[in-house]
Amino acid sequence: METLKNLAHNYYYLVAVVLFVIGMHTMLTHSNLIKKVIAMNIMDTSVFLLFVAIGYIRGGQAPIMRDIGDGFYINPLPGALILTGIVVGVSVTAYALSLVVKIYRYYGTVDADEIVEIRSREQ
Amino acid sequence: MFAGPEGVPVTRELLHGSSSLPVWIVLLPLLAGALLYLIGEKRESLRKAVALGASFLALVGVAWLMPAALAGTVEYRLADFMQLGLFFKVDLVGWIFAGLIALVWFLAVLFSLAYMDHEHNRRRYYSFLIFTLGATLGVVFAGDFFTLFLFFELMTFSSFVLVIHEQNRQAMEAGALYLYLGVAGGLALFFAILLLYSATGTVSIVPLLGQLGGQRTLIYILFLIGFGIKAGVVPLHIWLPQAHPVAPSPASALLSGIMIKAGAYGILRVTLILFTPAEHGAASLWSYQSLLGYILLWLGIVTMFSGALMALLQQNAKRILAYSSVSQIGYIVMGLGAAAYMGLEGGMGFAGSVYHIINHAFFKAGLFMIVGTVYMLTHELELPRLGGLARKMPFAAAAFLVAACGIAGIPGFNGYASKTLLHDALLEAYKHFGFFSLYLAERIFVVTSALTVCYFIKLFRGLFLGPVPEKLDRSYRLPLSVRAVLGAFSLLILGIGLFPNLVLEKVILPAAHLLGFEGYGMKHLAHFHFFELHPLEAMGVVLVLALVIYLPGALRGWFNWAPPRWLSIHALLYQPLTRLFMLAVCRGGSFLDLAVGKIYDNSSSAARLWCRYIGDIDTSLDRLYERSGQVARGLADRSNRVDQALDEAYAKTGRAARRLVDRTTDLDHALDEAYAKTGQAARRLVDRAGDFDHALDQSYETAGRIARGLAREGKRFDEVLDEAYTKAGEGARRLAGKGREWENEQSRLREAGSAPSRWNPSQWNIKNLNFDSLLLAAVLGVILFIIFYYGR
Amino acid sequence: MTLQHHFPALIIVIFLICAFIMPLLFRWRSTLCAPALLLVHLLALAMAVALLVRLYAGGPFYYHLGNWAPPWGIELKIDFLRVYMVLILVGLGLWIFVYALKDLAHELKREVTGWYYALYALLIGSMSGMALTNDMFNLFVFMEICGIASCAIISIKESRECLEASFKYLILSAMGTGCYLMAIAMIYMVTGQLNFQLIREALPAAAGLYPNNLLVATALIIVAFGTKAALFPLHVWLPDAHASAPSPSSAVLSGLVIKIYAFSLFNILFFVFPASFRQAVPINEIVLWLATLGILFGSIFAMVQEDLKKMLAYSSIAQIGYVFMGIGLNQPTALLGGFYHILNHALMKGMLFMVAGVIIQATGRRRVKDLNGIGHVLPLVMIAFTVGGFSMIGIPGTGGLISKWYLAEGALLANRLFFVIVIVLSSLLNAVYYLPIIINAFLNPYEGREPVKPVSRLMVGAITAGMIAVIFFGVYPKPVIVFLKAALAAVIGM
Amino acid sequence: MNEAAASAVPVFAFLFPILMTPVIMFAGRRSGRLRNALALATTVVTFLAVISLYPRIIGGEVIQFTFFEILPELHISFRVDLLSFCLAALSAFIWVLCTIYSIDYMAREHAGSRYYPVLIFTLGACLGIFMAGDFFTLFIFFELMSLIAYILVIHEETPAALKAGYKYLIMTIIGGLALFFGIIITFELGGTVSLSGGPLVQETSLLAFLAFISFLIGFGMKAGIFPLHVWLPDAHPVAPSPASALLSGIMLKTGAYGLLRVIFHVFSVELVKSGGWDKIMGVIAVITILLGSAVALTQDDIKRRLAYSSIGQMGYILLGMSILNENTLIGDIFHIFTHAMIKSTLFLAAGAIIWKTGKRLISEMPGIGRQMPFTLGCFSLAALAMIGIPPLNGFLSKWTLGLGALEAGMPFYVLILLVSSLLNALYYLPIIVPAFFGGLESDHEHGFDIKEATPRMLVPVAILALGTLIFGLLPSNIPFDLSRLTASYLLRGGPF
Repeated sequence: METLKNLAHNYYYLVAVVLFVIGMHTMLTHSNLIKKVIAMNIMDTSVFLLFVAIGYIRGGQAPIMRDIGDGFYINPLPGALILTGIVVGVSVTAYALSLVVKIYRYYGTVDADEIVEIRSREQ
Repeated sequence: MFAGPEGVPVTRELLHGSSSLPVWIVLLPLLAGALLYLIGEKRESLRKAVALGASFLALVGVAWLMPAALAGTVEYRLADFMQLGLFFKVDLVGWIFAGLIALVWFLAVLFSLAYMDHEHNRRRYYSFLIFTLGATLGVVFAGDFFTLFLFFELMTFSSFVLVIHEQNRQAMEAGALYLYLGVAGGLALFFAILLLYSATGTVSIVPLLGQLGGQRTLIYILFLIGFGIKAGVVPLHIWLPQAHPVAPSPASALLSGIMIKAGAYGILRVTLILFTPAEHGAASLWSYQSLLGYILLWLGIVTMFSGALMALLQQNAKRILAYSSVSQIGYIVMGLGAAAYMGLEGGMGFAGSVYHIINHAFFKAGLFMIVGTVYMLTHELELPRLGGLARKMPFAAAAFLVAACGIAGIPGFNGYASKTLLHDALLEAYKHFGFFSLYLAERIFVVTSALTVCYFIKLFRGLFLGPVPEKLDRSYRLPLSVRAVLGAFSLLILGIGLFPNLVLEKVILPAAHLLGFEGYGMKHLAHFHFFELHPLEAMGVVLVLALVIYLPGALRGWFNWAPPRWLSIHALLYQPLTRLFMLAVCRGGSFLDLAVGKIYDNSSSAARLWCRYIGDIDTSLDRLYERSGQVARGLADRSNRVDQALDEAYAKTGRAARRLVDRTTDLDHALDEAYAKTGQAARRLVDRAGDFDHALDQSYETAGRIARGLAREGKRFDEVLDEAYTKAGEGARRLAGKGREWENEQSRLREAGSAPSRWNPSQWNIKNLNFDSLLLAAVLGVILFIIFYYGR
Repeated sequence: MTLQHHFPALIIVIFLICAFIMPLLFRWRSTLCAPALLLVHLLALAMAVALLVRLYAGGPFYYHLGNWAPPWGIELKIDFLRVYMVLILVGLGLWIFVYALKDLAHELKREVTGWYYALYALLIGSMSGMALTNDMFNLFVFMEICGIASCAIISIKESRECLEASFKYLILSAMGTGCYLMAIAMIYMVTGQLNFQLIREALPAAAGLYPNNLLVATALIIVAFGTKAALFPLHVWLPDAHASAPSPSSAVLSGLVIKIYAFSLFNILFFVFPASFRQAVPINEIVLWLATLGILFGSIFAMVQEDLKKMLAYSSIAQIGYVFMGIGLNQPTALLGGFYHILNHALMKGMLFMVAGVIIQATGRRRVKDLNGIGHVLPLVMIAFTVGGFSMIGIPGTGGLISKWYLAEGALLANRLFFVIVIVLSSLLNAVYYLPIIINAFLNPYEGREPVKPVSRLMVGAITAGMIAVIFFGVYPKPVIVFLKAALAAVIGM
Repeated sequence: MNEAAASAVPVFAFLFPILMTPVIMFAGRRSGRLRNALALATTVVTFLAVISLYPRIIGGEVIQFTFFEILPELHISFRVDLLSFCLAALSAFIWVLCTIYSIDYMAREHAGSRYYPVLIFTLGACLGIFMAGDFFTLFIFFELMSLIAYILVIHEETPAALKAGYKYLIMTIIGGLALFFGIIITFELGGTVSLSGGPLVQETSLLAFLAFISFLIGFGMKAGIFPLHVWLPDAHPVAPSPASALLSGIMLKTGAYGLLRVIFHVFSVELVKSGGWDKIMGVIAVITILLGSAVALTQDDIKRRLAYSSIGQMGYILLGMSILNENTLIGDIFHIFTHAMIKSTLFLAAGAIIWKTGKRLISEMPGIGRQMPFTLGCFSLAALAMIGIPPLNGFLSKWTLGLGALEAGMPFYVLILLVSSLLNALYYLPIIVPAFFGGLESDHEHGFDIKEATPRMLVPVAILALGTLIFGLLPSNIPFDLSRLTASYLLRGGPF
């Protein structure tokens, strides 16, 4: 019961882990390169979510341009970090996609299995 | 630490003179040997002159030493040569040998002048002949065992060249045997000397029995082997009957007459000096020496008997002589054994031995040279093919007769004297201890002597009596030098034979005194009467016995019986041993070596194989991926089905939507109609009411038309959408089908084992990505597990 | 606030700025690009040296970016080891760049050269950042930059192999950084800090309250850096990536990039986690055993390779194992060996890849089998290869021996005899695959009809310089060793 | 005299050849004659330099010089004591002769401009080994020499040579690694690897034992002792004859030298004995002796036979080390001299035969002694020395070794020595006897013209052969005295 309560309390953990595992699973099982990129993003996102979640305090406020006195304030740092992280993630995604495009130009497919097939046929 | 190059004389004692003369006597022939080699092939007379001169000078030098040797000893030490220092010491025993050596050598060189004229490669022959003289003199001049060993080895190697002079197959084989046994003997000596040195800290030839400690038996056996090989003591004699006959006759004469005596000399030095207690009274030591003497005595008996027996059975003249040498060395060894057996009383045995050494040198050298002369002139040595030469070369026959009488021990010839002494020594031992075995030994001695007579009768008959074979029926002329040499030998034999006491008293007795013999035997010796009834009687017995043996033997042809080869000690003992040894060494060694090499090879190839296996891990990882790929494919299939279901759901939704739209259209129609009706009603109203109403009606109509158009457009859009959905669903289904087909194709290919690129996993970049991610996850899992395991 | 004060940041920033300018400059005056980048390298090198001087004068110090103090701002830490890394990065980066100047002309299309320079600057800059930063998240950012840049300098040669390899690399490294980010989150969750030092201070308390978080974070960190630095079972991306890349890229990737991740792992293990934590959890053991496996299997895999560059790449896996072994042994002398090996391996592997590049360029051959007699046509280059190979094996007079010496001594001091045997054995394995190449290269006749293309002197010069350096650091390693000893003494107390 | 100046000569001695290597290499491009002259001059100068140390060394001086600290506690340092001097002088001497010999021998071979620099460099490395002041320096030069010598081994570049060379190389590297292992353990246990202090390891332990085994493997690999000998019979015969002479004559000795240093400087006699390690060496030595001799018996290729013989002879040296008393040590060191001279003579003479007639197989050689009497004469002298015939030097070393073995109460070892001597006789005599006396005279009535090799090849052979006689016989026997001094120096720290 305690565990369940803990779990319920820290549900964002669970969500993040589930997302992470989904990403991982996708990465493992799909041969479509685009899907892999997406999986990568899902994994990133799970971490971002976790990060943001832990920075959030129920009832707190963002300490932006306002004096909040003695009340809770939300740590702005995770948010800032995640922004950076997202930017980085986007650039990686963009780069990965550009690679996929290039690969598609060579093989006419984005499916890893088919690429392998094509290559093995060439040899 | 760094001593000067020159020798340092040892301290002078009253009787111990110091002179470098022995060194020069040894060195002179060694240098002359080298010089002879340098003289070259062509200058024949110079070579002869140098050889003769060198041997003569050596003889003179030895003679020069005589007074000093009689007076005491002459010593000279070359300190630091060969680290341990070389030590030369001439005492009377050594001098006797040296004199003998120098004399016989000189005669042999003289004989060679004529004999070798017919032989090839004279340069080498003379060179090594003279060189060997130096080495042999070195052996007897050596003052310690170390020096003795040095010259002993030199002698072995230089005389080897003399043995194989003929260089035919027989000579080479005999030479090889001689050489290897010589080397083995040398090694035994080496070991013995080493043991001696480590036990006592000295290698001097002085009584040391008390200090030898527990290894004395081993030392003695090793010495006995080392010297015994050279001396030809049974069963180490096997090289002798092979090597002596094949050498050129003068060399054979030296080998048989002198060099085997070097072995005897060694045995003498070891048994009678080294293995003697340093002081009187140590009873256990004396009994030990006596035991050694007993063994030695029996060795001598066995040697003399078997040698004589074998000699009797030979057909080759030189072979007979060679076996005779074995037999005679047996006498000598027996005498030494008797001397050691009796301890300080053993003067008789010693005297007999030394006397016999002297005598044997003369008559055996003479005999070989006579046979050599025969060979030189007839080129034949096999008795059946010889005969009747007494008429052709009477001088040789006479000389032979003299020498044969000498060796047979006929009174009046030299052999008689020594054999008598030896016989007396044996009898004395028997009388002293009274063992039956010694009585037996004495009987064997007599029989052997008889056998000796027998084989010389056989030899003489074979060479000189009977009809002359046709091939040899021509006149022969003996060269002058040959006559001189043979004459000299005959004179020596006769001289000693007629005046036996002269040699005995002049040199042998002082030598015996030198070795410390005393007691009754020595007194007896001092006034020994050779020509009295008792010894003559013994000789008579021998002669009678010889006739008893020879006559039936010759008539029945016993002596022509050639013992089968397998019976020989060579075939019985040595060949199997050698073969076993070589087999063990060669096969064993090679096997081990190959095995080690193979282990290396195998381990390296195994390692390579291992690497290949490990390298295959990549490949198998790939296979693993394939399986995971199949799983993934299955997963994908299932998700595909979900897709289809979704498709269907969409399609149904679409249909439902269409139906919905249909109904909306109906509603629209209905509305339209309603509007129209309302319009009509309104028109009717306007008709009734006026223009305003008409305008309103028109606007309504327009709006209605627009609305209808809209509705129609919406319907068409819906149809298009529907169609698209259907088509998309079909396409998806088709794609899925194709995918399945391709996968079937793939799996078929895979099953057929023709999946082409399996062997180069690194080419599968992208495909591996799945697996790599799996790996990453797995590693993460493992590390998590470990960390949690330990972290909690 | 003099300019000198900003040197730590400037080292990173000038590279980043340069990276931005480079494509533009290339459009404008393409000939200026190379000198500009060279200049930047030299500038950075000078600044690093200046930092070193300052270190000697005043000991380690911190630099706050934008003058924001931690916990808010990003902090750079300058101590001996970090400056050592920066010196290696910039110095060897310069060296490889000199080689790249000529090599690229053969491997790349001319239009993309400017981009290549940009990426190169980005790479060196981000690595310098990784070396200097004292902030977890900042490290993450630099890691990502570095990851993208290193993928990009592979894929810039748009062959299929390069594209595929870099895609694979990218995905895996993204997963690695993903793991790292997760770890940061975990740690941040319980400590609320991102600065190394502050985390270190906060960790003991946090570890008592939330052990699970920390344990998971630790595992994630090992996996993350293991992936990036090609620790043994996570090395899968490396052979393709390093083998297919243009030679200068291979040199910089094998020589520098994987090392900086190893260094970062060292930093985190030793400066973030308190020593008690390292004792409680067998992190070092894990690293050590993985390194051992890497050392052995890397060599074994290398043995069966047919492609020269692939062989060198596998060899890198083995060599990075030495560095990790130094870290894993948790022993000052072994660490010394590991750090010295960073320099050594950077030098020799960089040189070997350059040699491979020259061979491929001159003869078009890249299969190990085809290298027979190559020593006759490219003597100097193959001598350099020989020296490199010897260094790999650990022949005296080359740097490889020295690092092995310290590693082995460290293993002995740590009472781990087994690892000495591993080191010795791996030398043997190295011998087995390097020596045949050398022998065949010099003793078999060269069988080739096509003429050998001339090789630029600059490239050969760079290789020769590397060879001399390898020998120098083998013959006279004392200054570096003394430096490292002092540095390690300062940071972990030897 | 300060340290640097005092050590100028030894440093010059080993540095000079190394520095001359490139000069010779470049000279070789200009003219072969110049190259040969330079190579010869280098060896001669080196030899003179080494010899010039004699008065100082014999005066009890130990010349030490530390170049620089390569690592903390690890130096490049040099140290010349009696043992170093013995081996350095010996190797420089043999090198001079082999270089003279090479001039004509290599004139027919290819790649002379590779051969000479390598030859000279190997000299430098060898001297470096012998003059090294600590194990680290020793190790460096050891590896240098091993690797460079590889070029000598494969000089012919035939497939057989390459195969043998590869084997050599791999084994050498294994040996080097073992050495490395040993040195590192020593360093760990003793804190330094310098030769100048007392024993570095004070007590037996597993680590110490491992170090010993590693050293045994490392140096034993070079010395060709039993299970590590497999490279030797392949590598030595395929090298050019002067190189074989050096490989067998000198380079094997580096292993023996290393082992001596290990026994006396890393451990101590007491330690070795208390650990029972001498037994290990003894067993290995016995097997090595018997195996080398036995397998030599079955070889028909003359150089292979000589190579196996080398294995057996190295066994003698190891045997001496396993007994470890003064006499065996004297014997050991003297046997190093002895074997170097004998084996060089044999290889050079065999080289002359091969060079002149192209015959390598012993079964083809009957009668060759009449064709080349001088060469075969020298060969015979050396072979007899190897068998241990007095008054040649081989006898003396066997005598001393045997004496030591008996003093230690191990007549069994003497028996082994004797059996091996007999085997030596069994495989050397069938070379020389048929060479002079074999082949029936009638078959070659006029067939034997004297066809000797050139004087430049004969003179070194003659000098070496004469050496076997002189150093066995003559009273002021410098090698023996040096051995004696060295042995007491090693055992007691100084003869003076």
